[in-house]
Amino acid sequence: MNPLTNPTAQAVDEVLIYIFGFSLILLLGITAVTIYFVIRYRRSKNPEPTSDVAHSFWLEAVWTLLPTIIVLTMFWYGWVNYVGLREVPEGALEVKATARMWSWQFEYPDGRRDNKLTVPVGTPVKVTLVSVDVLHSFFAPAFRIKRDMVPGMETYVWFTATEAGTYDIFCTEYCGLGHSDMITTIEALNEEEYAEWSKPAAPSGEPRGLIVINEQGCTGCHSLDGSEGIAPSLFQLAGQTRRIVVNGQTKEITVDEDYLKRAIRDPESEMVEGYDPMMPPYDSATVSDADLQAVIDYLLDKETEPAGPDAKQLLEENGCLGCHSNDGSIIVGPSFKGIGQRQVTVERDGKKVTLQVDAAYLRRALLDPNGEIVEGFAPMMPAADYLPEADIDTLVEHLLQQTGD
Amino acid sequence: MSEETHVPVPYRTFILIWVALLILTGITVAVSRVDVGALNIWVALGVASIKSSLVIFFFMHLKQESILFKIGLLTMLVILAIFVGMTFLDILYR
Amino acid sequence: MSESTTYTGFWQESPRPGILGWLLSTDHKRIGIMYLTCIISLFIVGAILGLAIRLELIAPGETIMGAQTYNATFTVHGIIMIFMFLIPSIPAAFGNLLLPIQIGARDVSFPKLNLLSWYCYIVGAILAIIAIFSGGGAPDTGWTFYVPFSTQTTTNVNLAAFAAFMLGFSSILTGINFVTTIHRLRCEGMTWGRLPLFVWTLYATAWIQVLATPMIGITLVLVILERVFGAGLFDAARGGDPILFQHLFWIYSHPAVYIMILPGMGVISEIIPTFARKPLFGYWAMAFSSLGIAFAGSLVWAHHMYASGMSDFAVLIFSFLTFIVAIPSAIKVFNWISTLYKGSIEMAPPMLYALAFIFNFAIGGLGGLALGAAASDIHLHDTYFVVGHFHYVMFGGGGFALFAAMHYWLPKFTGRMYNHKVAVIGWALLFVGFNVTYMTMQAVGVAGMPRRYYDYLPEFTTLNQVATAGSWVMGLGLLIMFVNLWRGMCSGRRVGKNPWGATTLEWEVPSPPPLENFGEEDPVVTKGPYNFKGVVADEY
Amino acid sequence: MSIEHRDDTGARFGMWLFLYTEVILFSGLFILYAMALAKYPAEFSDASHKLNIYFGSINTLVLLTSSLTIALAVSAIQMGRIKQTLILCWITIALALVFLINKYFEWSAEISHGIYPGSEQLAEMGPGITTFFNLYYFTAGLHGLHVFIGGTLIGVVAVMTAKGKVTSDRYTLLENSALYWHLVDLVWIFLFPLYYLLYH
Ligand code: HEA
Ligand code: HEA
Ligand code: HEC
Ligand code: CUA
Ligand SMILES: [Cu+2]
Repeated sequence: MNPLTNPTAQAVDEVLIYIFGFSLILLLGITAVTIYFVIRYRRSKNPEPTSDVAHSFWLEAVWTLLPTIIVLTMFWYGWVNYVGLREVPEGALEVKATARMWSWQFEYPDGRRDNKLTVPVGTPVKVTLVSVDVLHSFFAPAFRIKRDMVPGMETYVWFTATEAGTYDIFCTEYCGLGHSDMITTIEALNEEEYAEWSKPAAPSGEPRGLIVINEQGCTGCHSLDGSEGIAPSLFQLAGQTRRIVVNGQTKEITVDEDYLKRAIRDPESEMVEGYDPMMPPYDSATVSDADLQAVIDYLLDKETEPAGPDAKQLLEENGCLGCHSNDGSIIVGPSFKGIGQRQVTVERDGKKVTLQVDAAYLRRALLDPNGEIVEGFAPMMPAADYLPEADIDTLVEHLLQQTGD
Repeated sequence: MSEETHVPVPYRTFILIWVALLILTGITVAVSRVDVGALNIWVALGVASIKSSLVIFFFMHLKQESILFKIGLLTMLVILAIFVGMTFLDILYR
Repeated sequence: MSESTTYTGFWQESPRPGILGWLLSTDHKRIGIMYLTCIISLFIVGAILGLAIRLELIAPGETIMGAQTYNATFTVHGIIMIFMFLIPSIPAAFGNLLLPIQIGARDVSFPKLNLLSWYCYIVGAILAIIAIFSGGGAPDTGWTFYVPFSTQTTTNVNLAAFAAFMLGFSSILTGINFVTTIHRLRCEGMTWGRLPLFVWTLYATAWIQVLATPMIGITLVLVILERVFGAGLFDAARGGDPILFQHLFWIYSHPAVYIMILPGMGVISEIIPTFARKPLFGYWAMAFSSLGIAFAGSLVWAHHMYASGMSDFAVLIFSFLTFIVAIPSAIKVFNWISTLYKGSIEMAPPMLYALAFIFNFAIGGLGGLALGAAASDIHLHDTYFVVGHFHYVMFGGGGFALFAAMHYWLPKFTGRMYNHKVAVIGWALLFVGFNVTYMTMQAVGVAGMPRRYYDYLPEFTTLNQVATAGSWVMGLGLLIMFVNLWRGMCSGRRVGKNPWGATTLEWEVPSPPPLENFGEEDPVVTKGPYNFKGVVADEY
Repeated sequence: MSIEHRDDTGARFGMWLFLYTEVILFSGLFILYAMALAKYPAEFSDASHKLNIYFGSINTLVLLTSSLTIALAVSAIQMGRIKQTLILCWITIALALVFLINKYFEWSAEISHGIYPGSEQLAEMGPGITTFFNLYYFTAGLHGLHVFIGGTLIGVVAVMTAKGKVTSDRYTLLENSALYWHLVDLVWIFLFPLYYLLYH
């Protein structure tokens, strides 16, 4: 817990420090007295008890009253600062957050949607929280704020980012399989960056359908590259056949526009065989008819479009840059600068080996990072084996091109 | 261990209680036809409480039981009231 | 035993020979032993699942199991540890063994009901195990069964919920039995002021069992009905309210945490006087604080819901009441410690466990204060800090109290003594491993790691690895402890009536006690429970 | 060898404790009811009017009367009038059956109107009404189960009385079954106005 200057974190930290401080004193006191008694009055030294007092009104009264006073101060402090967490300051920016299994979506006042929460530094932000399926919870540890997202109910949190940076958002209400993957970030931007960001989105070149798919968090369950998970992949759908269950009967159909419409608007009516009925229906308030059409167009001619994300984006999205820098500095792991031509010394099966970086090595480093540990670093890199093969290729290729300057 | 056996309650008492219960039932049904606003539910609950007291004290012989039984019942009712009442702290002020 | 070296008390004396003599026995001691056996077995299963959880969390990403398996693992771990291990542990096992003897009775009020309650327990446990391996797979809802997830998941929630319902029913029957027994079957001279404090805590616990447990029953039944009929009682779109489920759930499950800790406190209140050779300080304060915890404990359930979307007014009231419950606990801690003052203290294994209990419970309880305060709970709720807190109070408190009880009363019920040196080694490993594991969990929680996370961000790695390493030390300690107790039970040195020089009634009957406990004559009590004048410990 | 120990007061006290647990069991449903009533007062009285008050009232009379007969049965056995005890027990059971049959017809009628938990028609009536009927079915269902159990219990006791195992100085079993039966009555005393008699 590093010291933080934002108002909500300060409110909570004051209380935490107050209670932890008192607790520590009490604990040390109790422990010290116990140890002292146990040593001082041990049987070898004190073979018979030297006091027979079995009660004392005054002592009892003291240790009833004293704790009462202590806990009441704790209660009051906790409550007062809690009220501060609930009262949103005037002029707060309003953002709506929608949670669904297992993705986040933020909707800004100008109607744009994104799966990250981008906010300006120094302005209070009120995040209105809704859930479309089960309970989720919005938790931003850096701001010490948390609130459950309850289907059918609107809740909120507020915070002010006082320093630019990236802060984690976790889902802290258990919501099933992807609960621990339901993580995103708050991007706190300083004035210029925020102004830049708020400009009407430059046409990104991405097809509208893909934008909608990302905004709606479909990729929380569906892959776009053919890998099957808890839901069928949305890769190369045109012309595929599907075994679906309708009213308890299985039949085979070919994927077409109408089928996809039904699959998105009313997923439970026709279930792809072998999957659980967990997909929420998306009505026209959530995905407009035009957007639905865009999604379907996108899904149906996906095969013509190989576009995977580029390497830079992959490094960003997968949190690689949280540990590896591009500029030679060391954050947690080795920097990417010059990695393509480096010689490294690694520990493999307990033995030190020096080798030249090549594609095969990089691939091993991504997929089985703990097999070989670069000298001087801790074995803490998570394996990137969840990425599709194509992305690994892209990354390896990109890294090999990093030649130093 | 002392055995507290009860003197049998005469049939007459029970029949009188039964008549009272029937009359009270008539009253609740009748009252429910009259609009007294939010009071309706409280009247209904009030009459039901009277009826249940009759059942508990006479049919169930609580009147003849020792104080322990009465304290027990009271404890249960207090806890029940806490469970219901304190849930309202949330619902009514949300 | 002096008369005969083959004396085995209630282990042999039975109206029926063989296994049926156990399965159909209505003797409270036999039922207690049957409970203890099952509870310890299930504890070992649950603990191994805990070990598996820690192993999975040794590094980010998948290490030994997938996400679905992980979710099922902590759910089953929680259900076993709470419903099958800790709630019945001390009341059903040691309560049954001791309560009648400590109040000078031959048995509980309803021996047949007692046996029935054991059968409910067994049926519940078996159903829970079937639920893991059948239907749509092991339940993955967390032990809290929160809706709407629990009504939507396709895993085997119905059976698991029904199993928990049966276990609850078993707990209710035990509670009814104990309240009635304590009111009706005290022997001559056993006034309320002479009850051992263990009996007082069982009394308070039994009332919670009677008055709170039905609530979990109906709550779980509603989850099942929801799943079967799809009625929508908790579905906002159909007029339901998911938060109401949480109220119903915690109306039981908060008082339940006091079912888990109160009897443990009773055990500690027996052990400390014995090994300090002094009456317990503040008898009435201890007795009434037990009742106080039981009563006030039923007023605070919504402190689990500060972040749930509940009204702020409710947060105010429930936070206030939460702090009130801390006061009787503080009184108990202070009274235990002042009992040591000017005593003659012997650090026998039960005493070590008792002192470890006080230390662990203090840490867990003080952590509870940080959770009880509204502002700090907002940060800590559903993080590993909560996981740390409840392992401290449940395992460090309830669990250690059970271990203390096993070391204290094993000689009484088997007539044999375990090896003290080995017991101390096991205790030390367990104590150190325990604190390393859970202190670290509290730290990683304060740093912001959410609970029920199969995978975590790299910044939490180091602390998680420390916690995992701690769990191995703890596991080793447990293993040594169990093996030592087992060997002591089978082949330890024989002991007489009263190896510790203790004063409550159970130490006046032979070890192990005979079937009727007190022979022909019912005992007559003439003094308080902790009068050490003239009591000497038997040599062993 | 089992230790014969007789404590009638203890047995009754145990029964009372058990009845407390039953009350708390039902109270879970009553809590849900109270919260929903606070949220949807108008919908609740609408829904209440869809229930048939005649069925409800008749069943109230039936249960009150059965409560009387079983209370009389206890007095009868205390006075050693075994024959009367038996008759009163059988009347009680008969009334329990009448109650259940009545319930069967009431529910069939409602179900045939498409009102039952999870039905589409119910969902169309909107949130408050759905909640009302869900709770109604679950509470009345649980109560019906208790009627069934209570009736069976009294049947068993009646048989034992006929066989002479329950006698004028050993009648705790009958007393406790009667207590259970009164509880069934008590629950209905609240259930009836809460579900059938809400004002429009
Ligand atoms: C044996 C079980 C047990 C016990 C005894 C306790 C005891 C307490 N618990 Fe705990 N608790 C749990 C088991 C238990 N708890 C479980 C299982 C959960 C999580 C459930 C889940 O979500 O899965 C939980 C969660 C939990 C929460 C919710 C956290 C969250 O999810 O956000 C809170 C919040 O208030 C809380 C508070 C307390 C308090 C104030 C006490 C008090 O009773 C503690 C009192 C003790 C002391 C205060 C220490 C001893 C005294 C001294 C050392 C003397 C000095 C003291 C003073 C001067 C005050 N607990
Ligand atoms: C009494 C209760 C109790 C006990 C004793 C334990 C014991 C342990 N628990 Fe448990 N735990 C809970 C109750 C308990 N737990 C509950 C209620 C939850 C919440 C579930 C939920 O979220 O729904 C939980 C959740 C929980 C989590 C959080 C999971 C998550 O949120 O993702 C973790 C993580 O580390 C954990 C770890 C452990 C560990 C390492 C132990 C260790 O103490 C285990 C130590 C034991 C060993 C290391 C094995 C010893 C081996 C033997 C004794 C072998 C002997 C064998 C033979 C003789 C054959 N537990
Ligand atoms: C909670 C997880 C989840 C989310 C979020 C989700 N889906 Fe699905 N989806 C599923 C599952 C599971 C299936 C397979 C079962 C079925 O047919 O409903 C599925 C099926 C589909 C199908 C049919 C696929 C086929 O192969 O026949 C399409 C198309 C689809 N989803 C599109 C989307 C789009 C577009 C989004 C976002 C707007 C989305 N899904 C969001 C879980 C999800
Ligand atoms: Cu969403 Cu956890
Ligand atoms: Cu609690």
